[in-house]
Amino acid sequence: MTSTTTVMNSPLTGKSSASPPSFDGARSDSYLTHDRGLASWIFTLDHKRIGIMYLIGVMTAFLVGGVFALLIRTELFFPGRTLMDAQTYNQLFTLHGAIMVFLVIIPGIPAILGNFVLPMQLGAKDVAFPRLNLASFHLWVLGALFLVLSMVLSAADTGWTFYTPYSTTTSTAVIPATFGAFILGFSSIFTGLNFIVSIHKLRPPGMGWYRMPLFLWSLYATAIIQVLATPVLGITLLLLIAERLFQIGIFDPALGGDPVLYEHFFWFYSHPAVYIMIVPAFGVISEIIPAFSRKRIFGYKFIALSSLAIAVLGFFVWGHHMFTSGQSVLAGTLFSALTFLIAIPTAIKVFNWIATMYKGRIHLDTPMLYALAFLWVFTIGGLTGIFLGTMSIDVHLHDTYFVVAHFHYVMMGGSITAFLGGLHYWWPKMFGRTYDEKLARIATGVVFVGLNLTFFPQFILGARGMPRRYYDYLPEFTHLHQLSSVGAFILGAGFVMTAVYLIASLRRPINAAANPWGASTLEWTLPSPPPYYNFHEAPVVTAGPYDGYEDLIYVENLQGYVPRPKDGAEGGSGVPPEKRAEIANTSKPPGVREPGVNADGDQSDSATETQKPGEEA
Amino acid sequence: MSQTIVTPIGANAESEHLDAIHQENPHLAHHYDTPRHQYEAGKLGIWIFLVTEILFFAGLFCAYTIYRTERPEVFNWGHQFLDWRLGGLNTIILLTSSLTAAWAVRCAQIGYRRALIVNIVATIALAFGFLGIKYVEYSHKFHEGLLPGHHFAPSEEAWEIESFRAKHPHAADLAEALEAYQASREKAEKSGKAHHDAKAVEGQIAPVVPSRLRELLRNPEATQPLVDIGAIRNPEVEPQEGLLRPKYAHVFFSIYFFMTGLHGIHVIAGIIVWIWLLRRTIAGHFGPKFFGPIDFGALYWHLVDLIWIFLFPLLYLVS
Amino acid sequence: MITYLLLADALPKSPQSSTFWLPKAGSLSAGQFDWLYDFLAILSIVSVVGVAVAMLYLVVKYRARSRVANEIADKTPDHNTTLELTWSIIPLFIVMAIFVWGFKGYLDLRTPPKDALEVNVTGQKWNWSFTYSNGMSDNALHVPVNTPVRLLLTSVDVIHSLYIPAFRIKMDAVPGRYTEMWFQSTEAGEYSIFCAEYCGAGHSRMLSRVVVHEPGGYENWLSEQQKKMNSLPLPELGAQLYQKQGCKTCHSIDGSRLVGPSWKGLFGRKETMSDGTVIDVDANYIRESIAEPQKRIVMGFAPAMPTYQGKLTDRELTALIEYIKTLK
Amino acid sequence: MTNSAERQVMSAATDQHQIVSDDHGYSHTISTRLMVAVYAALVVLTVTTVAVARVELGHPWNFVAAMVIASLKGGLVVAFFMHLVWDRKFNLLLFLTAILFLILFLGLSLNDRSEYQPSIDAFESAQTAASTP
Repeated sequence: MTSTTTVMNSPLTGKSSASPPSFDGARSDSYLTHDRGLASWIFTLDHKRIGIMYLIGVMTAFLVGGVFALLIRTELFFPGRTLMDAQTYNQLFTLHGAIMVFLVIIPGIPAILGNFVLPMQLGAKDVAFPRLNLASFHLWVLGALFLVLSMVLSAADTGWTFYTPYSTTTSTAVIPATFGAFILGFSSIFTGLNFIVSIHKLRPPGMGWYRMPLFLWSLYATAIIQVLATPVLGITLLLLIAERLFQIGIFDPALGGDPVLYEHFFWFYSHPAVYIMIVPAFGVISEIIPAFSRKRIFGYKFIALSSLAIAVLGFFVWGHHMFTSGQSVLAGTLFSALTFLIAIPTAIKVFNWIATMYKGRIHLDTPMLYALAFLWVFTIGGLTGIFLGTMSIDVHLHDTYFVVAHFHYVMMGGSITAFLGGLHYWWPKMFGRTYDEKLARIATGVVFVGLNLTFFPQFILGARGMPRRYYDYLPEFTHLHQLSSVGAFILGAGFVMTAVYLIASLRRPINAAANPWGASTLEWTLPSPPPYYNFHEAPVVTAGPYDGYEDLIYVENLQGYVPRPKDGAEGGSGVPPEKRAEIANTSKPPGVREPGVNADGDQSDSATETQKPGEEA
Repeated sequence: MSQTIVTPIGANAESEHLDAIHQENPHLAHHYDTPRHQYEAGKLGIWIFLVTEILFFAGLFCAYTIYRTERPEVFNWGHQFLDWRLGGLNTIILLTSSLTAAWAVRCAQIGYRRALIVNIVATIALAFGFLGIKYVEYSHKFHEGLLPGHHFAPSEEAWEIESFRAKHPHAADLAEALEAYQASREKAEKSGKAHHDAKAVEGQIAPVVPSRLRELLRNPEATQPLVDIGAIRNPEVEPQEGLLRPKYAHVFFSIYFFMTGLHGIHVIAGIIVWIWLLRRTIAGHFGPKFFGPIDFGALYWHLVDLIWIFLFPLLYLVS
Repeated sequence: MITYLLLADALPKSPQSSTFWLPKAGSLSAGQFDWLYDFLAILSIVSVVGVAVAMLYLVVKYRARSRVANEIADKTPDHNTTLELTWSIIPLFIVMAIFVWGFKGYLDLRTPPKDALEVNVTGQKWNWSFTYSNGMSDNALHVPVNTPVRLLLTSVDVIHSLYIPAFRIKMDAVPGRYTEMWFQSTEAGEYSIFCAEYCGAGHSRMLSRVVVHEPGGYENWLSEQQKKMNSLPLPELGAQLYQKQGCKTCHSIDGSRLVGPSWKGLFGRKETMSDGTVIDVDANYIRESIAEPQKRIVMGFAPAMPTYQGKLTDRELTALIEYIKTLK
Repeated sequence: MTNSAERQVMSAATDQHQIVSDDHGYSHTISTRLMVAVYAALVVLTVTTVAVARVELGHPWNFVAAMVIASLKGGLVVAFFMHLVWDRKFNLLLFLTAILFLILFLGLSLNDRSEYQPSIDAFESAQTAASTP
């Protein structure tokens, strides 16, 4: 896969770079090595570098959040005091919740994988507003610092939901934590805004809405939620801070406020937020399963539109968090009925993924293993959601460990598993290096076992009436808690293993192929790691995102796929002559892009045919 | 073949043309093809940002609506202290600044640089005017102690505050008559005689202010400094029974200050944007080929005006 | 919609199930609940196993030998609208049926019968107190068996949530308003009560119990408590109230300082108030502080005490004062 | 979604030939007369809304009148000053979605609050009853 570039004035560095040498040269001049020095990373406008910086930041936060989780599980190993007193325990589970939700899983897939892959899948050079993208990352760092400030002062002990009047009357540092979440809200809005404009305006010629990869559909749906829901979180947290500072009496009942109104404000954001967490995971799985089954996705339209359906319906259901909070019966009925509507698009996705695997050629590499793990774990998570959506059942199960198990199955089992699958899938593209496949498969198994061992006992605990956020519990629940704590440590071990072999892979030589998995979306037409400008011109798209599997053949020494050479036609450019004419006069397809040279060409003779003369303007 | 295919015929001319466009338009970012493409992307971007602003204020409008429907007496009492004349003047000022903003966009599109500068300066001046009037209103409220939360200690008896007196001119003299009536009633009860002739007086004005508040109002430092005393509930905030004020009257001023304050912050942000645009206009960046930022700055400004258009009747007019 | 309602009624009523999943059922609504829970559990297990088997079967059957073999997947249609519509509509019906069953159960839970026995419940930072019809209050909930009981909940500081797993019911106690819940216990015995809404350091020790009396047992418990209240010497009654009314969570009797001042040696002592005036602690100051705690607070203490106005009878007030006198 | 794609094709196509001509005409310029007219209408509406507010129209009608006038003024600003009339229809769709979600949030919260308001009133009346000995 060659990529020859022409002279162009690179706006990033302001100086025009001479025409870099061809194939291997392009790879040495990748986005990682294009600029040197810390400043070139901190003030970069390149979406790929921003994606990598998000990866480092989010993974550090994930480590901190994970350590807190292990501390909580150790405390709960024995009834009564094991490690810490009640106040510290409350602060720990609040921080575990706040860090995991606001710092890790909401930015998670969109900010890391989305930032890295979206422009490349669009055949674009960058997202629509690169500076806004950088501002989003800096706001993430600022928000994280505020959470650290809250930790340093005296960590908030209100739970990540900050329910009033507890949050307005406790003496712990609630304001830094809420202000941190407020800033992280803007970081999320900017990412969403960027993705919507990019998908609308930067699509290459020929890529209509139904020729877009499903990962972009899911990022589009997520961006809609981020843009429409996060502002309400902003105003809620501002009101909470004002309530603490000036006793404005909106949420504090002693001053005429209404705590249930706070719950409405909070959950109006927080339920769509759980779809911000899971919809990108659907997108990643919709990319992995067809690529590793070597077969076109089944029911593309249904999957694409079901992402949108989930995004829109997500705004009508927030009341199912409040069935036992004093919410009226009428509102409860409305919310419960609408909650069940969301189960349908989710079920469609699962059935379509399984139908994709039917009669495919399935390769069980690590990304596919994570996808299969996702299918099992997410189905359990989704179905237990139906328990909690049923009003009479929720009365018993609300605020018990059943809820804790449900959302960990969906977030931990859903988002984080899909994130790891996506990370392994795009790792060669990100760093140009492959990871140790055997170790990766073992780690996937360990994570899968740890996950189920940690959270399945919690379903039983919850059903038997163990309330959540309990520092101490009745002796009858002991052995289930111990089972769960052991599972938590296995899960932690799985993540440590993953981190070790992934970081170790960074020291390997840059020898990853441009298309190691034989996928047919645009980012795989670029070398690994890709040049800083991605495509010189937008590639012309003539087929769906999952149509090209039979035209790619695996080259052993390259460890990757290349287009199948057509003998005799046009020097093996892979397109029969009659097709070429038909393409040339396509009216300029939507996406408002100029048809232009596609730097991609057949490996054998591309150097001569598309080499640009040096004196290009 | 994978999703992409190779060169359509005659592509070389296209890519030369592409680079030519980039040479002509210095402000055209490398990942856009034409100025129109960059402009439309920017327009879509600013509209999405305006959507987030609308939803940001949605929270406040929701809090307003809920407290208005459930505690109308608080709003009826509270809004008497807002001077609709100042609010009206502010609305006119913001509408004019919207006009000058729209005019600025027109001048940028046509390329009249001097007129563009005049319009931007006018918009900034009007914005400062708006903030000036806001300052007058706020200082008036600070002076009278009509502040949110535990600072809520009206510094004069309810009916002596001039804006209240402006609405109820007869209130003051009624107050003395009522106090005299109360005193005579107590004397009468002591001596066992019934008292029935003063129903009209009592009906118009609420019962007398208890002595405890009178002594609280006397000391000037009733308004404590703004400090995070989340942990310690201040007794003064406990609503005073039997006062002319309804219970939880301070909630009105909480909503008033939060809404107009947040709107004021957006006006200040708007001023900063306009000053930045003014600097770039003077530097000669904007012309018929590149006027995006002016258009988007004006769109944001129109939204700030739009929010005030709804704030004005909701807070100042509705009785 | 009507068809579902008829359908729901026609289904068999649930057997008494104390299955692997759920605690022993102790109330009328628990029976209804267990049946729907078991139905959902079976439905979920069947679905999950179905998905897992389908997934594993496909993986095993269509596993590619190796990448070098370059196998091509066979041509299959990439969408089949009828199939996709069917597996959208069928789950829709199932899910709507579940909604209707859940809604009917919820409606029963939220409409207490008219003649129910009324008990007031007050949630407070870290204990529950139940006030009965004769004004007497206790830390445990005593109810007669087989009679509907209506609980009127409120909280004095933050949101708590009264949760009785054996009866499968839960309702938040929200400060600033009343919320209600009801149940009808079917079996005498003791069931545990938890607080289900996070309320601070003592959230996990805010436990209590429901004592379901045999028929007739409730009435004599009530009268016997009443007699005990009247006959008990004042200091002993005061000591009991100190435990039951939650005074012990904030006032110690061994001199150590908690949220509030310690009662040891309190009576007759000189105390400086927050506004600097010095008073000596006599019966009226204690009586006034119990009714209106915010009025005069000792220097250096937070005004965090809720009012007990109307909660304690006059005899109980004097009993508390007598008890404080004994604490030298 | 597809209709916006078609429209982009047409505008992309028209923009195709524009590349050669000077391409400043890609956004509508509002005429001075229209601007001043819209401004005048807004001022008149402001005066009317103040006047209407002084007239006692009974409970809901005052509020409804004020909102209608405010929406009219808002509509004028959005349609003309913010070019939504001549802009891509997608931007109008965005604005309407924002309003729709505002109404959704407002409506459901208000509906729920007014449903359980009696239990708040009951508590407050019990509170005042208990506190006046």
